[in-house]
Amino acid sequence: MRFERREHRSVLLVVATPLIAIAAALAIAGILIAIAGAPVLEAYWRILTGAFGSRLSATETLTRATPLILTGLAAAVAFRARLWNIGAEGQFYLGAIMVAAVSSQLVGNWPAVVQIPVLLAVGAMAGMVLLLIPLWLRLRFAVDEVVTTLLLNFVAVLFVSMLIDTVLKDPMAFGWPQSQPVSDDGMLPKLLERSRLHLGLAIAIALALVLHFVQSRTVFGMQSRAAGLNAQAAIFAGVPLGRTLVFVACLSGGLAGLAGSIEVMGVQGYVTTDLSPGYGYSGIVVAMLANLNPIGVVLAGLFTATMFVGADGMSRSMGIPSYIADVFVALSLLTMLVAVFFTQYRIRR
Amino acid sequence: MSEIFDILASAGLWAAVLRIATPLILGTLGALLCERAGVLNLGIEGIMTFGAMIGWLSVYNGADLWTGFLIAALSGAVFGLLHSVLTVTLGLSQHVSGLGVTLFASSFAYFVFRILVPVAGTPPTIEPFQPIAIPGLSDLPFVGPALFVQTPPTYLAILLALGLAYVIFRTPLGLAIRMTGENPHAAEAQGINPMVVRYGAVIAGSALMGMAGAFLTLSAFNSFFPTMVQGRGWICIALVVFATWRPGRALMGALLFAFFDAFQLRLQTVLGGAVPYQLFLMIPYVLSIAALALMARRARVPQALMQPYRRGER
Amino acid sequence: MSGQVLEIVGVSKRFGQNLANDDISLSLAKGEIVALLGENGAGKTTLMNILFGHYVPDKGKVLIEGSELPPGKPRAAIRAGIGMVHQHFSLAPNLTVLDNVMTGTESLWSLRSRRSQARSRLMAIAERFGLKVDPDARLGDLSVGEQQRVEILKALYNDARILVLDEPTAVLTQIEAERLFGTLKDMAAQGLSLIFISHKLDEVMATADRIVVLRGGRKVAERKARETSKAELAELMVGRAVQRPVRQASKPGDLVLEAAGLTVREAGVNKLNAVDFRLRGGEVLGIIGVAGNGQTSLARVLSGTLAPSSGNLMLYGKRMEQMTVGDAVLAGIGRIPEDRNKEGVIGEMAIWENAILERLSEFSRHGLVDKGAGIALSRRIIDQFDVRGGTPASRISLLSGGNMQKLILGRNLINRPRILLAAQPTRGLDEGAVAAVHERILEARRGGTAVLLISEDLDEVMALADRIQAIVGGRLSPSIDADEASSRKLGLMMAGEWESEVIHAV
Amino acid sequence: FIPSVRASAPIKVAGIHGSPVENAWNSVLHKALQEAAAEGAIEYVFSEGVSGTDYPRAMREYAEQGARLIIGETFPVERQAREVAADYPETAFVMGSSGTEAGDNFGVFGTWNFDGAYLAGMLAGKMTKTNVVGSVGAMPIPEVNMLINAFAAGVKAVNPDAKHLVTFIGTFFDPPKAREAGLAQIDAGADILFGERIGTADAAKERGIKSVGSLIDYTPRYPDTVFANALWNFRPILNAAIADAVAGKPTGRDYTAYGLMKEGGSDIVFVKGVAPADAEAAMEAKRAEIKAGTFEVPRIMEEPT
Ligand SMILES: Nc1ncnc2c1ncn2[C@@H]1O[C@H](COP(=O)(O)OP(=O)(O)OP(=O)(O)O)[C@@H](O)[C@H]1O
Ligand SMILES: Nc1ncnc2c1ncn2[C@@H]1O[C@H](COP(=O)(O)OP(=O)(O)OP(=O)(O)O)[C@@H](O)[C@H]1O
Ligand SMILES: [Mg+2]
Ligand SMILES: [Mg+2]
Repeated sequence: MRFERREHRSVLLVVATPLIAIAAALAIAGILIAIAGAPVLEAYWRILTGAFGSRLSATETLTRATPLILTGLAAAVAFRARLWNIGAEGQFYLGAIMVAAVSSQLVGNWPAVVQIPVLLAVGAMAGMVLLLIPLWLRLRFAVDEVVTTLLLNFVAVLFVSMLIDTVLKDPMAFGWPQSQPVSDDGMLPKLLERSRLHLGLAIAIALALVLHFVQSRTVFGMQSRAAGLNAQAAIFAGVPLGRTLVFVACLSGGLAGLAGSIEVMGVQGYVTTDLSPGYGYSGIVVAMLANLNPIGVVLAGLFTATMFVGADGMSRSMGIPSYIADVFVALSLLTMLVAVFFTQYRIRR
Repeated sequence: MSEIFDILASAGLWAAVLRIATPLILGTLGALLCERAGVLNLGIEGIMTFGAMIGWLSVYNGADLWTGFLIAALSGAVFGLLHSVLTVTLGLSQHVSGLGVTLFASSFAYFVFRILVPVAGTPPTIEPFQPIAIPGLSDLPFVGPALFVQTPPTYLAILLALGLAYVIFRTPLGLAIRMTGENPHAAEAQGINPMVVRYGAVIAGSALMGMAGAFLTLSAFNSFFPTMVQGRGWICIALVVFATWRPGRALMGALLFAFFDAFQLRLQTVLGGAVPYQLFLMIPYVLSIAALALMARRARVPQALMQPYRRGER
Repeated sequence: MSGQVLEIVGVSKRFGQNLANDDISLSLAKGEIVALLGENGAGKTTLMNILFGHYVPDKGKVLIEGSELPPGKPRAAIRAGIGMVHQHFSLAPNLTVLDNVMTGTESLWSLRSRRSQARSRLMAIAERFGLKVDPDARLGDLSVGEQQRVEILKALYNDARILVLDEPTAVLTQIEAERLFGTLKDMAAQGLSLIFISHKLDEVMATADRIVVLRGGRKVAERKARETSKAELAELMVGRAVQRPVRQASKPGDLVLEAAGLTVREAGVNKLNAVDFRLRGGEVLGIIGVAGNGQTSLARVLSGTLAPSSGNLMLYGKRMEQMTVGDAVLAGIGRIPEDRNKEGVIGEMAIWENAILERLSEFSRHGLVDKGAGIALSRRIIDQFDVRGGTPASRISLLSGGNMQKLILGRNLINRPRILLAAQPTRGLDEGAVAAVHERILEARRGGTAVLLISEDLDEVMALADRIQAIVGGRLSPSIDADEASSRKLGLMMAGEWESEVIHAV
Repeated sequence: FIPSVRASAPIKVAGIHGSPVENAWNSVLHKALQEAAAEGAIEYVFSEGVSGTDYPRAMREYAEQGARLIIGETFPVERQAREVAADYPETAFVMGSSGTEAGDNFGVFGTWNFDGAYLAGMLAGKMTKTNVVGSVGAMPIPEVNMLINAFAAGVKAVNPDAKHLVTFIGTFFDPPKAREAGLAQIDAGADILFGERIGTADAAKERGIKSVGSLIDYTPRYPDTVFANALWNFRPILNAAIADAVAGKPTGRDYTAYGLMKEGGSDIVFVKGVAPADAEAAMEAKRAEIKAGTFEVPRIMEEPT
């Protein structure tokens, strides 16, 4: 048995395979649900309603998709240029903490129209800086960035932990390690009252569109892809490799930093060390599911959020251990990866 | 200053270093074996979690400690098989598959644990491995209590490190693994099936990761808690690079890392909260990055690491 | 059919739509040397990969001394005595020579590698066949020729009785190639049977006993070497008479490029050492030399990817301080890199993208890529340069080597460049493709383009160049007119013999 | 929509645990809620290991599913939790919180089992032979600080010369690490450990010294090691909250005090005869004073050193 690359993909295939993948994930999860002693079909129904069955669940799904889209974009942009940024988690936290710091210490009383853009810029910049360090190490010392970015995640989270334990600690939080809050004018407006859905979703989708345009149409997009696919040939063709990678790193780190900033400014209002349930890592999977296509990242982010929120809600309404939600997300991701593979390859004897 | 010297001169510190290092040694060896064959295994964090859970659960249900250890290793092997199917047979991106395996293995571990042990309160305990004093050696002054009063898995981990070094550098199998990690096409041209080698290495490496997890619940502690692996798997991934893919150096790296942790815990008792503890915890990570910067140009990365091998594709 | 050590019977293999091998049969006798000939993409490598078990054939079988070889099992092929030297080396640069040779030769479950035994065995084989290498050298530190030797030693170490060499000379110098063929003939005399693939008809005629020609996946002819000619073989391969074009006398135009004292120092070594040359419009200057004498550095400086450490580069009479790739392209320098897969194209990108990547500034507005113009251009290249096997939107890696090379040539020549820098432009190409590339280069010359041709192929340089200079140890000889050149004279030049004359002259 | 529930039917109570219910603190809540459910007073549903991001959603979901009372912890999500409560005025929220109550339906409680810690310290102070005791905590947050400070104060009260070591392991969930921290303190001379975190007692057990537990009774788990525990009982708080919710009274109040020793919400349990008799007697006297309200254990929230 071997696999052969498909040069053309039929629409049927592209539509059918993800459906098969979801069905497979549901089937496996069904076994676990049955073992946990709950009626399986009802559980499936609850996953659906848990994700979209009410105004609450729909807005929650969209809220959760927001950071996933942003970190997914961060990974997609970097991976396309073969810059293996596994550090979105750290960049997320650094972006978040800088926003909290700048808003609470410096610009808190600025009006929203000025403050929000400033904060977003600050958060993006923080993420950039954290990715430029490993990039510099790679360009200067040939250090593999997979490991440095991974390690910097822990440094970043410890750094945040230290700040919210010391200088940035919120005195109103009775000693709990949490940062001073973003000022009210620094918070992103809600898209819907009585929900957590905030402007961040619109920003994320807009950025995905912009990025899609940049990657598919601009000189930079083509050059960064060339740099990723074959650096030596790219140099021969006059692609400024270092500059392109720096720019890619700025985009990727910036997006991850932005994800953190938007999460703070849109949802939580201040930073704790459990701000992210692994958004940085999930972003990588989201990007891969989307085949590194920015528009696909929006869909993959929504998909991942749907699976999680739906299964999480299901676990609560059916009294199944809530860990089933993560199991289900993991299963969907794995089966989806396989499905994406089979849209690109066919089996040959 | 003298307090710091006291800490360094205490046998307890060095005994703790070995203890803390054990899961790191096992996990690092596992990750190293996978990478030597060209497969990055980011599933380690989840595999360790599952190993910790299943090892403990087996013993709790009456298996003896070594059986529990073995079952943890087997469970690791099963996840290794999953990772192999995804990355070796299908050639999917190794980062993503690994992260997927981690997410799946850890959440599945918690789920199984909750279904089978639905208790509240602190979870039940088992009787863990007890330290064994090696006759003769443990009576040596200072060195004895520091190094030769450990639980059996610690001795096993050290032996495994030496054994793996031997296998990789001194046996035909090791050469086949190295060749597969350097150039699978060349391995195939010499009649070695790189797919089989990769499967074997990933499965065996993942088994070691499962053992690393089991150490936490069968020796370092006596019950399982969700989230108790606490990023130790990621540290192993870093240690592999720090060790430049050599088992002997992996052993040293794990010991160094453990030293900082043990030292940090002891320093706190002297300095109190004067220095934020996070700074201590950062040291090993920062140091690893610095070490990488110093030796990256000399380090010989397995050339085919993270590159899928598909027979006959151009 | 007795006495045949190897028989390939009715082998077919399809890749997607592409029938790479179509019912091919072939046999080989003990001590015989068979050459496999064919255009790029004719299916030679595929056939050999089936023989060696890398690929499973769709139909057909392989017999070794009468018994059938299980398909798709390289290990079985090795056991049966087949040794293969791949078109692209299959070696691990990070491991030592001995490691590379020993891999897979011992039982995987044995507890100890018998290295010292293996070392002496390797030395003995090396001695016997005259293939000297240092067993403990890191493979990546060896020259290409030495790596080639390791490849052959690997096969011999496995007791190969049938040795398959896929384009063994594509990357070797003429001298190395001659030495290799000498060795191969010795081996045949010692009872080994050999199949080799080559595009160089001279070596085929000189070495092979029998020649098998493939075209479009089918076996089209089989000839005894004594009973055929280069012309016939070329025609059999391509399906029509092939003739390499001839250079007509012409008058060179203005001076376009002048190098004075160009020096490149890397890691304390002078890769280029005070190189001087002049290039005029409408002439071809050939730079000959054994690989590794500084050709790469020279080509890189002129392509804008390497800054010289000292010396002057005058372009159209103007001094270039630091020439980047962009400058070079804007100044009308067309560049053909020596390694098309590594530098020339990006396999995963579309043909149209590869066509415009190096001139994005022309094919973009306000930072946006003009895809329409890119596709139009690539379509023109495909038409005018007869690039076969793809549309503008297909991945370029789907093209065969020759067609890729035509595309690279096309993107450089379609808007007549003032200077063409051609490094090893026909390496690995088949006879038909070589003729086509030569025709294009001469056509550009007729149109007034100044061509700097860097090549290790003396025939090529003699056929195309007006003047010839040799590069040796980073130094460039004075130029001689091609009409005065003889193989002997060029050989002396490549050995660095001009230096003494220069000294005498001064 | 069903307007009201019959008073006799058990009300639906949801527990939202930020950690797995193995965590000692959550286990105290979880057990109390399970007991109440077993007694038929409530119908109990719960989620555990709910991350900060998901926490507000869990609150909203339970509120929409008709839970009348929601118990949990909002330390990482204080701001959002109050927004949720404001959006669901029909639902009562009583949360472990470092903030203050809000509106009519957002009540809070703290974990004030420091009285027991102080009393355990009094025993430890008299028992130590090396004159060094140690405490292992998660992070220097007020509830942990209060506890450790109270323990240290109890030690100092009977033995002013005693030295008190403190280690924070930087995480709530790493028992092997807590064990290592305990061993480090023993190496530094401590012969009695106060284990704010599980794992500490394992170090004590291994080295054959004594240890003090917190929140729950660790003695059955470590029979020869843990001789005293600063218990915390959630039932008084829970009962008060349920009573308010059933009666339709506002629950926007601070329930912390129900957890104090004098309210029966916390206590010390200890194994008799381990500490010297006079130490036990002195401790019992203090215990009576605390219960009577004549003595108040100092509440020090600063990070202990
Ligand atoms: N793995 C593969 N997948 C798809 N197509 C392939 C594969 N290998 C070869 N082909 C196609 O099969 C045909 C024969 O290829 P092959 O490599 O055998 O040619 P060749 O005669 O060795 O050419 P060259 O002289 O360039 O080495 C070509 O059209 C090639 O594109
Ligand atoms: N370590 C060295 N010591 C002395 N001379 C050297 C050394 N390395 C290279 N040279 C000389 O420098 C010149 C150019 O070397 P190099 O092999 O790098 O050429 P190149 O341009 O890369 O050629 P190609 O790639 O075609 O083989 C040669 O004359 C070589 O002899
Ligand atoms: Mg070929
Ligand atoms: Mg070179």
